[in-house]
Amino acid sequence: QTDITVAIQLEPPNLDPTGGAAQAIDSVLYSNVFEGLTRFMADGSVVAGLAESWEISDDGLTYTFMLHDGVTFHDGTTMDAEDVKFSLDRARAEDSINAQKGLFADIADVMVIDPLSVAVTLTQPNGMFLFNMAWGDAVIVAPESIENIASNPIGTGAFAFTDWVQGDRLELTRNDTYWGQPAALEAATFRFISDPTAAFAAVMAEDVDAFVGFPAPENLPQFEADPRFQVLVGNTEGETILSMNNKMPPFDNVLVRQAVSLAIDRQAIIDGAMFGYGTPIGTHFAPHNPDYVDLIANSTYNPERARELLTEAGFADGFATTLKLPPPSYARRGGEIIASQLRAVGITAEISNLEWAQWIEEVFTGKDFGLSIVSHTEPMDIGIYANPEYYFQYDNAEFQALMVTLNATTDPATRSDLLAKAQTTISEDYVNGYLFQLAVPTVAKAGLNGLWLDQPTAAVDLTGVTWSQ
Amino acid sequence: MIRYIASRLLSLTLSLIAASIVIFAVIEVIPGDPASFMLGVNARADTLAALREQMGLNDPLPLRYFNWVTGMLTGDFGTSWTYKTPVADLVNDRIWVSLPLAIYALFISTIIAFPAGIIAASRRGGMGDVSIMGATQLGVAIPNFWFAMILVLIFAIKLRWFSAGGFPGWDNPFLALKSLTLPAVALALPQAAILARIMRSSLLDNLGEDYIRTARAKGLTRRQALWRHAVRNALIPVLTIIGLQFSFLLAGGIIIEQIFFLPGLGRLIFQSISARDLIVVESVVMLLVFVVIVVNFAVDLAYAAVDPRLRSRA
Amino acid sequence: MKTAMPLLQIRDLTLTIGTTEILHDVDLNVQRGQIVAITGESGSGKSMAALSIMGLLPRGAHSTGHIMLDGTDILTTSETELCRMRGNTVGMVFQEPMTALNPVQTIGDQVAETILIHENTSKTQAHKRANDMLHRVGLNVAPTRFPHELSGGQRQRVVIAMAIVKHPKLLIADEPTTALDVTTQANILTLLKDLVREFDMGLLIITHDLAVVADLADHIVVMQYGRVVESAPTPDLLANMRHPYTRALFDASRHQVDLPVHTGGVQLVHASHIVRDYPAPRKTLFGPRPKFRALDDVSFTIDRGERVGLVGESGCGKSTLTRALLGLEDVQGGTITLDGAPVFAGKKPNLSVRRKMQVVFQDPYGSFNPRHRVSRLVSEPWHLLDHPPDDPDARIAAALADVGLAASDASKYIHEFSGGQRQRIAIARALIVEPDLIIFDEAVSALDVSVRAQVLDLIADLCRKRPLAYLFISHDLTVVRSVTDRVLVMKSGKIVEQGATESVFNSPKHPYTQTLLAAAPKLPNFQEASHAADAV
Amino acid sequence: MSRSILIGASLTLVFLGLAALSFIYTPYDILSFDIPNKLLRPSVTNWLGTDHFGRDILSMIMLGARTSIAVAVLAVGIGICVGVPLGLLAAARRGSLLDELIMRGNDLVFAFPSLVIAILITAIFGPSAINAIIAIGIFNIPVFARLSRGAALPIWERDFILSARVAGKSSLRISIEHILPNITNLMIVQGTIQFSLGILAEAALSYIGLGAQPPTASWGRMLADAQTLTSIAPHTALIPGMAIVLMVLGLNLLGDGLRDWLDPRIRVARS
Ligand SMILES: Nc1ncnc2c1ncn2[C@@H]1O[C@H](COP(=O)(O)OP(=O)(O)OP(=O)(O)O)[C@@H](O)[C@H]1O
Ligand SMILES: Nc1ncnc2c1ncn2[C@@H]1O[C@H](COP(=O)(O)OP(=O)(O)OP(=O)(O)O)[C@@H](O)[C@H]1O
Ligand SMILES: [Mg+2]
Ligand SMILES: [Mg+2]
Repeated sequence: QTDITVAIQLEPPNLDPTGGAAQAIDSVLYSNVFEGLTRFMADGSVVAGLAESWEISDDGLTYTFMLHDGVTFHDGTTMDAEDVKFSLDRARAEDSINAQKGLFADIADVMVIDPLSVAVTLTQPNGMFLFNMAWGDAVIVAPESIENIASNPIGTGAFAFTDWVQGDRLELTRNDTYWGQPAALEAATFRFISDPTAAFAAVMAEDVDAFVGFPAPENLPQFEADPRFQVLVGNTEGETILSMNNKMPPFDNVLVRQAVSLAIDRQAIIDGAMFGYGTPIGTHFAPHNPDYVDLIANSTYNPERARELLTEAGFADGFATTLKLPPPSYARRGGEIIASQLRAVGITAEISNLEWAQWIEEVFTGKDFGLSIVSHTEPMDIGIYANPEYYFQYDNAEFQALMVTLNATTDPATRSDLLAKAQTTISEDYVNGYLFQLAVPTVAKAGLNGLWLDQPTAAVDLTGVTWSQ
Repeated sequence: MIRYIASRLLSLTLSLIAASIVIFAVIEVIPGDPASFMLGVNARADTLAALREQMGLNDPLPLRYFNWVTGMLTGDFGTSWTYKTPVADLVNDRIWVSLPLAIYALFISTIIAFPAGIIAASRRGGMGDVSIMGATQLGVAIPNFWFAMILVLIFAIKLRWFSAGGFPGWDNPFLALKSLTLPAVALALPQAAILARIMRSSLLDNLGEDYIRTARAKGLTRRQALWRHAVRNALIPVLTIIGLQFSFLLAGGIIIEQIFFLPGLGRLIFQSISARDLIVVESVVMLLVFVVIVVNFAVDLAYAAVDPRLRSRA
Repeated sequence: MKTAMPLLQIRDLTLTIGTTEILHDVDLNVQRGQIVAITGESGSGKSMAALSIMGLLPRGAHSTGHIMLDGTDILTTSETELCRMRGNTVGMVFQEPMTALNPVQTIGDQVAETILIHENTSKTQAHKRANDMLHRVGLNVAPTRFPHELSGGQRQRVVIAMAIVKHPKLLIADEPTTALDVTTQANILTLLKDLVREFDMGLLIITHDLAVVADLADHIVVMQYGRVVESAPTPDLLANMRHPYTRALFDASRHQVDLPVHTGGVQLVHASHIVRDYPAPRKTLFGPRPKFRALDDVSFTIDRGERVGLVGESGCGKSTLTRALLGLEDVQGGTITLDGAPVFAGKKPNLSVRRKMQVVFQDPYGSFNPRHRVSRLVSEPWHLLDHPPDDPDARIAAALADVGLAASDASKYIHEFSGGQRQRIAIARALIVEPDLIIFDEAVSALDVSVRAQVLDLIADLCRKRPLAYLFISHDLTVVRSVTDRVLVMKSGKIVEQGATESVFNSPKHPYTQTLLAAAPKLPNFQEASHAADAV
Repeated sequence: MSRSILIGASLTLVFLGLAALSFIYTPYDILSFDIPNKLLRPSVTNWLGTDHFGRDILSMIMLGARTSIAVAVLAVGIGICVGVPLGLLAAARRGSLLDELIMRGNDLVFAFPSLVIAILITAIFGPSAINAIIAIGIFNIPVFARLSRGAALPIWERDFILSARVAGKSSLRISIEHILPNITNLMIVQGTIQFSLGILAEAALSYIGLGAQPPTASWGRMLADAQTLTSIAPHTALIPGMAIVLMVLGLNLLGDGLRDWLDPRIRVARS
């Protein structure tokens, strides 16, 4: 077998990774069709991509990238420094619709030196710059094909886009003129199945070869028991948290936030909502990251103490609040469990289930919520706690200063210390209830090798996938 | 006849205008800003504004309605905000799933319902009647999504006769029909139950009419009187139901399309509603309403073919 | 005359449906070329007897005895054989021509079907014979027409053509003319008589109209409660009437009402030049709506205490006139006044005028809300009064007593009463506000002869108690003749003749009145009949 | 009283009874979860087993019956309270502009795909039982309007209406006094049928997450929650499915039986 059918939950709304926030765009296209100057590997490390190498000036303000020679886009045009300048300038332009415009905020200027080298000047040193350039939102696109990129994506990757039957599937074929190691698979089809029942049925009926991000963890034991399938349970960058509106009473009171955190039985949530899949966390940081600090003890399940804390805070009779939930089952099921646990300590959380659009409008933009559950899947995103405008509205000057220092620091050891400090601060401030690191289950047919286990970024990288036998 | 058609056409047009106003009014008040939804969590205000401008969300409502309607009249249904492709293309892709599915389901429901209704009516009160009517009672009571779940469990997962869902395209018509079979059955059975009941009661009404007695007095057997005289008269109410069912099947497959992950119109609407892709929602709902109204019109014409009284009244 | 074996011979026919016995020991013979009439009150089992012969009894029917038709016993013959006989040996014509035909098939097809079922001929051949038969029954329209394109009389001809196209030996006709106009009825009856002579068929005709019976039949069978109470050749039966029920039946239909004389009075109703238009369906999409004129320049008067009759064919505008008189609908031209005040005053009904008139309708079953008790039904017109009376129960009891019902009936529901009783209740309802004028719109047409006689007597009685003016609408000329002082004859929305009842009936001036009177079947006198019997 | 009335009424009564009982008693409290005891098969302690949160399914069915019945009854109520007056009005003013408007309005509502509109409504106003009631109720209005108009028209032709008009009664009064009582049977029968359709519609809306919100129990949501569990714990999907089928079946049998029983033509023939 030289082709593959991979199912993922969500269909990309369009195919422009530089113009939309939807993760599904990256899931399908990242590394397969589009590449950036640097790229993520399966373990989350950042390595060279289209840039063969780079030099960083001593003040840390200028990055000079040397590009691979002989790279062409799928339409046959060459990829050179002009395309890099075009892509970066387009992403940071005034009228840019790039969803991660912040990644480019520090760029002062992009200068073409010769067709294979380009210099990027920053306004301030940024320890994360190479990391930022690995994001799917920073891939290199060409001015020739930019017009129709949303429906006909043309990149430099090992697969070329061929067809998209909206609502059903998207097809890729191998790029035989790929500049790097060519893919083993000749063709790949992505199917989009969000309904958990349909997902189960599709895998069971062997309609798909692999399902990345299988939506129903309760069915995984069945696949594990079935010799036709293999189950890979990997880590994601998704810290799943019970977010609290830090500016809205009573959550502006740290005692209340602590009480909520202690009222939650993480294990029950992981068992009940995720059927055991997921790693408990005590702060907003991925456990598989070397800089992770285990702070679970700060919020061990203790409903008696939670009730005491509430009394101390003046809410002996409890209070009522809202719990607004986006569609994924970790949120919907987790929400029901949390509501029931909170009810046990006297807090009435009224559940409302929202579609993503409404969640973004009401919770994320409108900040009209008491509690919510969401998985923050962006890699290394503890920086959001430095933004008092961010939806949970944590406003701590000390923490903000800490982040400024961190951004300007490039020394790894110092960075580790600073990150540990940051993790401890938010954990002890009980900014949010930290639940678990989202697991990403992949169900694949036996004999399929080379799929990513973890999800350092949203991607179904097929370039290294092979069938055994 | 021409006058009849003309007056029906006039009321058809008025209905379409009324429907378009209702649809536009209803859909424009949906909360949820499509621009911010598309751009997601980290969108910045200026980016949002740029997208809003680009999508024409800043025009006054009447102008937007006018543009929408005139666009539709010229075959331009606008461009999907999320898919970035013309809605007409999206619909064109999806209709080749939903339309065949609806026709297939209607076909199944009709070939089950007609014989069942006729047998039940001709053996009124007998064992056949009682068991068929019992089965239809059950058929009406079973929610089609539950039935679909059970069908998938049995025929796709356990027996693996059919695929659990998805649609391979019409390149291979056999595979395409095969993949539509389970969904069509799930949709058709409750409809067949309803249709069989209507067929039976309509036939019984007609069998009680004087003209059946006249036909019997001519020497027709009970069976001949049923087939030659009662069935055609009984078709009149049945046609209405078939028309209604067709419209229902076209749109009502939403849940079924979801369960079998078929890329049909129903799923398009469902996704578009979640994505606040208003242009798509508006246009597809309008299309469905259009189909319903046109089907009703066609049913009216079919009446005239079956019933000469209507033909000459016109 | 004694022939060997009658065409149809029914012996000891007993029929039960479920647990009720419908027919008991019925005996009946029909010879070739003979017309036998079955008569009797509604529900006496006439239709069931006919259906037994056809073998088309309703479900659950069980019959014993013998029905020998042309040498075959229907009751023991298989269904397949019966199908072969129906239409071939025996044909049947039903009462209701409006529903007896399949609405979605052409008349030609329906007649040809009888041939095609029984014979192995070509379609064209069958259609040709069907067309000939349609011509023979006097139908001169294209055989490609659909039933709804024909009038009632024309449809009945189609049904007859269908029944006799195979020249059956026996034709059964169940009330073949009840739904038709007098003139059409006369034509159909003549046609049937001619066909019997021409084809030498036996004809078994069922009718409750004794005038028709006497005029047409060679032999009469009288039924009551599922039994044959008398059966004899027509002249013999008319002369002797051995059974009291037969006598009662004939007495009732010849019943003469003893109407008190009307002495003349001041004018009560004045209708001048009334025009009533109904909008007709549009001919073109946007053109003006055409009009159908249901009342065309109608003028007449009714004096206090005067009894006026209104006769005319179905659809001539009688009921329309009723509604206009009652002020229920506005008229497009002319004026109607009651005691000088207009009956229709704008949208709001003119209550002071309304309370001087009441109405009694034809259908004793449809005239009452089945969910209300009699007391409420009867007292409904009190709505016209400014205050309801202080002693409602006594008033209701009095009104019921006036029409011969008991005060205790006030608490019953309408379904507990027979047709005649219902009509009495309708009259009680009309009387309760002591109106000056009552309109009887076909008030006795739906009643059996004997019941009708009682109700007519009741009306005459009421006239004796107090001066009561009424407009009596009927298509039955005999009845109108017996209860009115003056008569109006109406045709197509116009009054074509009016005058004192006796003079109009004795010397009609207008040709239409003349045809109407000629077409009405007349019951012979006992004397004449017995003379005729003597002569045989 | 026919067999179908008996079966239908007993099924309906069982569910009405369960719903009523749930106000004072359920075997377990469904608000507190018992996750270690999830997905238990039916047993002596939990007669119908437990769900994925360890809740007692029998208790859920009882409370779900309450939700289904409440939503369906209120939706039918909307249909009757708005639809019947509209239908009576249209019948009373037969052929007028008002009649035409009402009937065209009905056709228009019928032309809309009901499930899509229900989804839209809940998308606009947020998912909740109230919005489900409104969404289902809207589509009940034309059903009752058309039916009551259709039933009222022949009654308007009857002579007793003419008598009432001769008695000077206004058409409003006639509609209430004479027409309404004579179409009540028909409305009761149709109400039963719409009630069962309401149960199905509520289940469908809840199934796609647009009906009553947790922690309120609902059969449709139980099915949705159970749909991935069908192969590991089939009872979680079978039991709520059967509850829907039996309740709807009961109501339909009851409706059909009542129709036959109340139909005066048939009743006359029987007596
Ligand atoms: N299908 C039936 N089931 C039970 N009883 C019936 C049925 N049809 C008629 N009957 C009863 O049989 C009796 C005779 O009815 P039939 O129709 O023969 O009367 P009829 O003399 O023809 O009356 P009419 O003059 O009103 O036509 C009546 O009491 C009637 O109620
Ligand atoms: N509402 C109406 N709209 C249109 N035409 C009508 C209406 N009512 C009556 N007509 C027509 O007016 C004419 C007179 O009808 P009307 O009911 O007064 O006749 P009738 O003499 O009472 O007949 P019958 O003896 O059958 O009761 C008929 O041709 C009828 O079709
Ligand atoms: Mg009869
Ligand atoms: Mg009349």
